[in-house]
Amino acid sequence: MSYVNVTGLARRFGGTTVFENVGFSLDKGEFVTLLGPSGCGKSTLLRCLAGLSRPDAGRIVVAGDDITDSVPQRRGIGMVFQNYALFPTMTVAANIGFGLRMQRLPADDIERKLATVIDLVELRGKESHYPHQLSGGQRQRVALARALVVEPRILLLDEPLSALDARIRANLREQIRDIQRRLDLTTLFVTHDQEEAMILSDRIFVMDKGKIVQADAAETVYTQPATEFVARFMGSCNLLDAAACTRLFGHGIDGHLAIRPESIELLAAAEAGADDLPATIRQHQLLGNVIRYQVESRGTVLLVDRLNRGRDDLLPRGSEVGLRIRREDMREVG
Amino acid sequence: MSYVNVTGLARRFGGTTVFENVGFSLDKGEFVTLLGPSGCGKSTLLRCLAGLSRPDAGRIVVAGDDITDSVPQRRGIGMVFQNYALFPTMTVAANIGFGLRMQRLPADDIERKLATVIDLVELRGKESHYPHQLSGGQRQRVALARALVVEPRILLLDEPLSALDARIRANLREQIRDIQRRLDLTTLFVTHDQEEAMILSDRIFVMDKGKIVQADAAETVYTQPATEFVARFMGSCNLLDAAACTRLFGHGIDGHLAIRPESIELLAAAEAGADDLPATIRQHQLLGNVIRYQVESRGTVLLVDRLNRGRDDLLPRGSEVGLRIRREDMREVG
Amino acid sequence: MRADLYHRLVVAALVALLAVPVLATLAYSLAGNWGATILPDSFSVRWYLQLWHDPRFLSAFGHSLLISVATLLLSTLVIVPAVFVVFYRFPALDRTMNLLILLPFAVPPVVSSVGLLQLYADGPLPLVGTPWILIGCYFTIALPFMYRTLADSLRGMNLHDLMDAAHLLGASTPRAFLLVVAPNLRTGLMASLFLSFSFLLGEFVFANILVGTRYETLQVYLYSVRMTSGHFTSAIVMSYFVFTLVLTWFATRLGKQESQA
Amino acid sequence: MRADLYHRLVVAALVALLAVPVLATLAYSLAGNWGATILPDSFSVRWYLQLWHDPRFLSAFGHSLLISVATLLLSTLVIVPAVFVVFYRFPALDRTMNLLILLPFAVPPVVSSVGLLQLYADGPLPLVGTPWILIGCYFTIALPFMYRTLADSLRGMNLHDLMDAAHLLGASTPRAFLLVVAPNLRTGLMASLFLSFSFLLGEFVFANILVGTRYETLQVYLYSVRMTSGHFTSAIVMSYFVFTLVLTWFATRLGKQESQA
Repeated sequence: MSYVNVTGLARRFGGTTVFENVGFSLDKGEFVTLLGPSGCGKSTLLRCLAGLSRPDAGRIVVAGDDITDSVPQRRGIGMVFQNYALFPTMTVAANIGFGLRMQRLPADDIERKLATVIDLVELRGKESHYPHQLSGGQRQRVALARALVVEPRILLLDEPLSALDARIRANLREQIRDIQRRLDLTTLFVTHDQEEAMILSDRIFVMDKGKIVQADAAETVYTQPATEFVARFMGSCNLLDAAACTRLFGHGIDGHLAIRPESIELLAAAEAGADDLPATIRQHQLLGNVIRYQVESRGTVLLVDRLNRGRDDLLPRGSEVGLRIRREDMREVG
Repeated sequence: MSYVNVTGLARRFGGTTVFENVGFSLDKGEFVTLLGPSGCGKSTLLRCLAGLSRPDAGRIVVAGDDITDSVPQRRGIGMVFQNYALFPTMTVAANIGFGLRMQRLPADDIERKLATVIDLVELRGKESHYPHQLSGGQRQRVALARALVVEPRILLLDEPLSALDARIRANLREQIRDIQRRLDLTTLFVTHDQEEAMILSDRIFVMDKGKIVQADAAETVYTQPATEFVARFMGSCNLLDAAACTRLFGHGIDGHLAIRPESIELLAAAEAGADDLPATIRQHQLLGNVIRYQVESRGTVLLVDRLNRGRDDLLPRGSEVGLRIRREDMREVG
Repeated sequence: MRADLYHRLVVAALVALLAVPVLATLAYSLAGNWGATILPDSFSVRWYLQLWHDPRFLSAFGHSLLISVATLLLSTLVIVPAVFVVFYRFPALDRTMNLLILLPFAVPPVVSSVGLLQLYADGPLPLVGTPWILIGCYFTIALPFMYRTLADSLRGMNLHDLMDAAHLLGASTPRAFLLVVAPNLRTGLMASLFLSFSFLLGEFVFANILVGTRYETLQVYLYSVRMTSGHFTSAIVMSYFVFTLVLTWFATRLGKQESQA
Repeated sequence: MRADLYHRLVVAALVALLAVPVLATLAYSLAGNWGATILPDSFSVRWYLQLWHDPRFLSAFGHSLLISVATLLLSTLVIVPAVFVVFYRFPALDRTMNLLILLPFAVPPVVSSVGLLQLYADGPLPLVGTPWILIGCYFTIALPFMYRTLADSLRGMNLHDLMDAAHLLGASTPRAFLLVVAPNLRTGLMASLFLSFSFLLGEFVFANILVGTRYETLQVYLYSVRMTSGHFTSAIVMSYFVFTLVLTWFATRLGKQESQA
């Protein structure tokens, strides 16, 4: 039996369906990312779990306890918002202690818990600052501490990093994951950033148009996308239709064939064997640590990624090369 | 003689110096990116070129013509702003034609030029729309057309893509580069995004604290960073101090040694030769097309990038490996 | 659900508080006779006819319109360039302006008109008793409305980027202002003009103390007839109310057209 | 540079336009005697002493303070919850409210007070002549100021996210409002209270028509003494002006403290 069980959840606004028949379960201590483009319904799903939006159908069970109709106050769910949602007229300490004061805990319990969580998020010394005196990263750490200090059963994170700079985002990402592991906290993280999802998650739920289209470990979602949408959304992908397949491999398929650019090996024409595809370099783009080649083979242009190992390694435009693609790196998608 | 020559340019606000003694030249038709973190002075430099900010010292010469003291109206410089700066009460056609009307061209000249540029930026059919009816990408194309139609001698782009979504950004990026090549337009592009800079530019000027610290082709800036700042700013980098160098290679250095994660080769322990470093895998992170390993060798943790080629290829935590680093991929930086 | 009901009640109470007097006045103005009964005995429009045929009323109305329109013309000519200059060249002045425009608002009309009476009753500028002094006064009343609204409009656009873009495309500062900035101010300007207009049309204290019957305005007239028949004054109230409603509706419609254009 | 000079002139002219009458009045109020000379012959503060020892003035001032403070208390109690309800539960109502609050502002005081005179002179609620009718009236005057300012404050915060965060941390809606939202409204509330206060203190038409000398307020008193010595009335004007300045300064300081806290 899983820690969190969601079954048949649906939410409609007026005439339009945001999502329908959504079901999943989370294990205790699992870090799961809900990944999808904006407007796919992921935030609304999160709000339904928190009780901030009422589902039109379905059940939400946490630790054997049906909370579908509970008020947000009694769900034991913590949430961190994209825009921090800190209380502007309260100090850092007052913000973090708000939930404890609502529980009417004795003052020294509050003090003790505050001290622990402030150390956890490394905000010692900032207790009497106001939110507007903090940087974006510090604010989000206050919001995290405020959600953690009441010891929620589930932590929901609604794009908590998207308002931050790249460098701070990377740091805070690590910190969140680290704290989550230490507290063994069941966490559902919402984002539209596939890199963030892959780095952080035990499992990724990919959402598209109100449906969870794939729910797997990060590696699996990336290397074995269930649908064309997933293949496209998770990084770059060569998607070949039946005609291109026939030209390249001599047999057609239903749907599309997905091949990741980094799984194709570029060989010098001399090294290429009978099973390899003959091809010509058309263009290259320096992406930083990776060079992305556009390679044409039998009338189809494929993207091929190669590590950037200096000038001598670069294949000039027009070079004749061989492409080696392993059978297990090709994947048929719907 | 270059097309654009800037010498000894300086700008101060009150007591603080934004930049000082900045000099560079651009060739006709060159696409150059001014890359740097926010606050490094790159936007102010652009505004000085446009005549929107007055330099305190220095000269700006375009095609042999000293424009340092010209008003913006007479510089023949086009500019695209981050926030589009479209005229909200004018249609797309009126926005684009604004500069032509200021030149008091005859109506059919205006018509003809409008038609050409509207085709160029693929906005046919949107002529009578207002800016608020367009998407972000369309708005920026209108802004681009408005700057292009008056046939400027230099085109300045001030972070034109940073307000756009990732997908639209990639498309518009290609389109700008394509148009710039077709018109052979001398272009100075300002951004804080190193990937954007590398993909687009003939040359990159890296700016740090009011100085141009490196001005080279994208590949050179990436593989041969002139300073520690450049090495850090252009993607991930292993930066080793003298102590780490001595431990790893037996000899110290002045400053730091920069080694890109993708230039280090990971070998099975058996394959490693005497020149390779013995190392242990500590952790790995799936970044999408690349897997980033944290590898420890002789007490130093190094990042090593490898293409993501499926599960079998993955090196588990604790594996003993060899690291092969070519001499030419190590670079001493100040 | 109980919380919801409470919320609805608060809102309903607020609306009723504002609507009841209007409805009662309407009934009274249309009543031919209203004795001891709860509802009037008969209805008639004769109070309205009487009002709209009174030449003194019509001339006072004309005076008021003239003064208000003149004031608003003057204000527009002064304030539109001034607010542009403040925002484009001296943005630091905006704080000062925000305090300054509160002053004529905070000093009550009775007090400042008494002050003005001292200054302009005779001496080099004997303006008291002429419409000119009202136009000057009303200018300071219209100033806060117009400055605030126009300042909001300017704050809402990227003034500097728009001006920079226009400059780079070859426009001089005045042309850039006229072609790029001014059209953006139109909606805000219209809204503040309508608001100022209805406020000026309703101004009594300055008009009464500074000019009085020497150039009778609408409010001075209305004040002087306030003790005649209650039905007649109710007709005045309702006429005014309808006039205001029409103005407001017109202003709203104009605003909508703008935002669709 | 020439453009700059022009800009500076426009601004200077605007400031002068507002400052000159104030300075002239100050000089007049301090003049012991002012004959045919350009500057007065002597200076004295006797007009100020006379004003501040007049028991009728002091009682009128007291009445005004009482009515204004009562109005503002009532307004705060009604409007603060109402505006929260509008923004939190019925955001669509904000448009309606924005029109509604303009009505009492657009119908001129003479007209509406004449209307109210009909309604409340006798009948079931004979309020005319009592301070109660003024409190009711002034409530509708304070409403627009307070609603607008509070609405701006609410628009400026993430009301729904803040309420959601507070709910998830265990707070009920009333507690979340009191602990999280209300403290954010304090600055805006204070500013609008000060503005309303100085406006209400300066209100004349309603006070004069609806209550008159039966419960004399400050403005009615000032109006009745407007024809006595010009120096005396100048002293009134300057006293009032200083009072307003002090209030404004106080309000600004309070606002600053808030934003630093």
